[in-house]
Amino acid sequence: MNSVDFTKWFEIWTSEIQTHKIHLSDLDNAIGDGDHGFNMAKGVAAYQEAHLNKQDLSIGDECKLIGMSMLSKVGGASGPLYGSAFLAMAKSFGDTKEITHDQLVAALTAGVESIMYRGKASRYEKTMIDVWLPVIESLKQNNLTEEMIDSFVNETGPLKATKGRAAYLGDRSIGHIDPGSFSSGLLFKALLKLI
Amino acid sequence: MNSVDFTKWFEIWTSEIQTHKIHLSDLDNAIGDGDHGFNMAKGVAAYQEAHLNKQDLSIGDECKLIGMSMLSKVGGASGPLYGSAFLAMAKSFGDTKEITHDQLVAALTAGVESIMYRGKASRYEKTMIDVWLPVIESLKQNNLTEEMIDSFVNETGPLKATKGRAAYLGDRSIGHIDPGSFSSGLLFKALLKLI
Amino acid sequence: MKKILNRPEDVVEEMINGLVATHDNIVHRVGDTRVVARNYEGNGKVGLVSGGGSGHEPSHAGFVGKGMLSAAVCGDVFTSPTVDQVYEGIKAADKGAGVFLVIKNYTGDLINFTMAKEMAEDMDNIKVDSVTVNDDIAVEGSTWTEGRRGVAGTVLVHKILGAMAENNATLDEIKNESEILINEMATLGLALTPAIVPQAGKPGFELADDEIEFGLGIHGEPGYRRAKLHESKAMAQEFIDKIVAELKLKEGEEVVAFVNGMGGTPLMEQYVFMNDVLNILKGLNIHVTRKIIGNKMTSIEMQGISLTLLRIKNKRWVEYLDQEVKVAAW
Amino acid sequence: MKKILNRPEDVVEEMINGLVATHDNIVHRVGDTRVVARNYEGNGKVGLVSGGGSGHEPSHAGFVGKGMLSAAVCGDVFTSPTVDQVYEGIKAADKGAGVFLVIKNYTGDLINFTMAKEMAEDMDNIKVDSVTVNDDIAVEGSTWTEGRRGVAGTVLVHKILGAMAENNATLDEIKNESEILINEMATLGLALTPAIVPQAGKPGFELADDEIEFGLGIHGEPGYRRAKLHESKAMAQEFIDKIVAELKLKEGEEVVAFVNGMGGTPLMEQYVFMNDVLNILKGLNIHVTRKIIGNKMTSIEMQGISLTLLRIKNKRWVEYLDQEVKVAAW
Ligand SMILES: Nc1ncnc2c1ncn2[C@@H]1O[C@H](COP(=O)(O)OP(=O)(O)O)[C@@H](O)[C@H]1O
Ligand SMILES: Nc1ncnc2c1ncn2[C@@H]1O[C@H](COP(=O)(O)OP(=O)(O)O)[C@@H](O)[C@H]1O
Ligand SMILES: [Mg+2]
Ligand SMILES: [Mg+2]
Ligand SMILES: [Mg+2]
Ligand SMILES: [Mg+2]
Repeated sequence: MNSVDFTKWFEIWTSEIQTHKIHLSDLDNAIGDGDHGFNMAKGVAAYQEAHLNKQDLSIGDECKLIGMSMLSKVGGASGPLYGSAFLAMAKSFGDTKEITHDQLVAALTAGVESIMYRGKASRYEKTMIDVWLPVIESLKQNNLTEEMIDSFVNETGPLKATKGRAAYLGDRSIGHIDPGSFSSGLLFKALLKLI
Repeated sequence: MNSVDFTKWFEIWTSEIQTHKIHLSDLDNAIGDGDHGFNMAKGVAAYQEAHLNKQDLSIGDECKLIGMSMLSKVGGASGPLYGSAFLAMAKSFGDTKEITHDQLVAALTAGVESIMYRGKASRYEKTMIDVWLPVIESLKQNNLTEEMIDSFVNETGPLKATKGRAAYLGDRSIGHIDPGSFSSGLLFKALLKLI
Repeated sequence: MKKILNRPEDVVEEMINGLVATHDNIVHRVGDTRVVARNYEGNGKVGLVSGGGSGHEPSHAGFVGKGMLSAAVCGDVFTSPTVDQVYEGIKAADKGAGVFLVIKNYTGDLINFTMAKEMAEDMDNIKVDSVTVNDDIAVEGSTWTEGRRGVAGTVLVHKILGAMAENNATLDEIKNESEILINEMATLGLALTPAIVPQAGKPGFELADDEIEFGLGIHGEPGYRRAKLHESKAMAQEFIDKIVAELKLKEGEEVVAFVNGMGGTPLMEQYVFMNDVLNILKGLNIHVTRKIIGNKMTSIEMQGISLTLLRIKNKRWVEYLDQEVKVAAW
Repeated sequence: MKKILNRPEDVVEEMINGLVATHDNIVHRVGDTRVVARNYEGNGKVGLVSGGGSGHEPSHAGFVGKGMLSAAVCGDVFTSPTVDQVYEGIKAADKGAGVFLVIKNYTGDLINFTMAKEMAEDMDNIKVDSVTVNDDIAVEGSTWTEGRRGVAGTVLVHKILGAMAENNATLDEIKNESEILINEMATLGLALTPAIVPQAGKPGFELADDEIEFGLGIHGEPGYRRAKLHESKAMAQEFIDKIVAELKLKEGEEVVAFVNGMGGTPLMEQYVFMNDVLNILKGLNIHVTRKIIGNKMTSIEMQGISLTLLRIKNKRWVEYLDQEVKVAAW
């Protein structure tokens, strides 16, 4: 993937986030505090604006730009989690304009590790990790499809949350899709369009 | 009128007040603060209770009892106004068990004068005075009827309030019956049953 | 009606008990009366007594203590206290230099406080004087009517006169200053939602989801205009225009700005409103020497706000406002 | 949504501006950051920093000032502040003796505060330590989950640690005391009506006219039980039963009782509730050494209340609570 496609990835994702803003907040309303859509929209808007003045960024710098936007504009849990994931990816990619499939997998792995480190969470706790990990798994096996991503997102529904704000609901969190998983699903479905 | 009938007067009135409690407050809601029914009910309940332990009171003492009940239990505007009216009547009647029509008129006149002194109000300001004054007038002429009392009460409707809480509404007070006039109407209709 | 209550008829009793138990280092209840008096003696100083209907918490009992009120008399919800209760308040506040009553301009308060004043003068030889606060310019006053209502500005009167009393001003001095003071202030309020008197169990008026009422009284008395909900800036502008005109405030003059929450309006909104007020006054070149904010003269759970401006005619008023107090709610 | 606002997206900016303008004798805004810092320098003392989402006013900026917080970082409504804003707060609070962070136990707050701490340590060599307040026993905690939420008890932590910092306690001493403190307190809350986040424009949950929710979080997170509205006494009893069991409070022990209003609940109801709380504790022979009341850790306009009990394990906590402060809202 070259840097033009890479930038397109974030372009598609960020516009998808704007489109699904209300839906993301509604999901968060059910088991959290109803701001996930607003949080994410604010972060991606900051990225979109910052992007206007930048041209021909390396893939690493592109990741850094979106990471810093999330980190400095979003707040909440998702801001620093997405932020540190993108920053870890930036570090993993480095100053390049073309990446291989393996580099992509390695960077995403660094990203999810950063999320897990910051969020002190692992799989099946009903967080975005439940999308990142299986997506990376499937990417490795080169068989990721949109349907799979949707099912990873939907599979957070039956889980009982043990991390994040939804964890305070205990059993009452069961039956609702995790909002951060939904926004991560959008991220990977956008990626799928370009690889 | 003897003291038994006299006591009956207050008995009827106080039970009428209880019956019309909500209506009185509703009237007050429209142009005041919605408590006239509760205020009056509280006062007459205190009188009814105080009355249980008293027997064979003189007419003056009966007036004093109800006056003190209103004064010490009601608060608001109506409490001290009714209170001081009944106390003035008590003074006018003195320690007697039988009163003439003239004595009744004189006492009511002392009562309304006390209301006017305390409330610094005169006729046509949309207060209870607009019932007391014409009632006393008609009593003097010996032609008071229930219909007349009702019409005195209703005639407060078109007036613009210039005293009491309703005065703060200015023109918006027009078209609503004055709650204190309604409770005074009940007082005089109860009286009519006994003279 | 959704309230944290036991029996509605017990609300004032239980509230007073909760209040004096919470602030037992500052106040106490006088016997089984409805009077909350301060623990601080203040011997030889003028006693300051206020009160009125309950439902305006922290007014008035929250302002009882050293440097402010000597006693507050708590009526039923939105109902003036009775004559004998006010009389008890006056007796509790008398420490030998007379008692000064701060009355809000409502018929009920006026009659009950005046009759109590007469009782204390006649029966106990206590020197009593009073001021009638009428800061609400929503209602036009004239000598032929009730005049204007007393609302949030009363809190500033308590603070300034309370400091004077603490500094050993005489009854006459307090009376004179009070008359100057009340002529230099004006208040306007608005409501977004009504208040519910516990015993009534339903709101005294209704407002549609997008409606507000300008000029509403602190007991839910109707105001001067219904309007669609609009921006904070525009509401602040409307209030300031009217208040500036009423007080004939001129460029370069100094004021105290007091934004008062009606009970259900969160501080978030009060600060946003204050921000607009200060910006507009700055534009008019009117200097805001002191800013006061918070739920001080409330209307139970009503959502709404009021703005009081006080022209600083006497520089000492600022010192009086700044003077230390020991009360629950200043 | 009925609020006194301009554009919903500007609410935090305008609120902060209104707040620092109102209390300009106590606090200021640090540049164009979301940090409200105190004017008092406190050189050589540990700086105390708190913060979190906005919408809890007067928390946290209302507690900034001498004797309490050095700085408060204001996030968007109900959203933890960002890493760089917390970092600015730490820098503003550092007066040479290190900075102590009071974090409420929410994933977002924890991550942002922790990352900011690392930044300040790495880039500026500031010694930073922290405590994570988790007083809300509505949600069961276990080491495998998020544990319990931080709610109103945080205000007591601010007051006690703030007094310690003012009295020149070291960072380690504050850290040690903080860990003891948070283990001695427990809070439960309930809501009658929801809060509306301005940008969302609609409530996060619905409650029927006669329904309340027990154990609700300060951001409207669902609680442990829905119930029909019942008497204040019964609600107080339910809270006290649970808190007493959790803290294993025994006869003769001393506590601080803190009744906190959620923003839309008038003081009238808070006092009624406090009255019930004190009566029940008296019956249990648990001594209430200090009582604290008011809207301190709110949830915008939510109607509701919370009760915090703090066992007085260290007598000095009472002195710390009593110690003079210069803040807007204590
Ligand atoms: N500890 C955690 N580890 C990983 N992801 C988490 C964690 N906590 C929360 N999340 C993710 O963040 C999402 C919530 O984000 P958001 O609503 O923006 O923040 P907040 O919960 O602070 O309001 C959740 O749906 C979940 O996917
Ligand atoms: N100045 C006055 N003179 C005579 N009657 C008055 C005056 N002010 C009020 N009233 C009477 O009192 C009634 C209101 O009583 P109430 O509602 O119990 O007291 P409040 O107005 O204090 O709530 C009015 O309807 C009116 O008849
Ligand atoms: Mg959220
Ligand atoms: Mg009335
Ligand atoms: Mg009344
Ligand atoms: Mg959030």
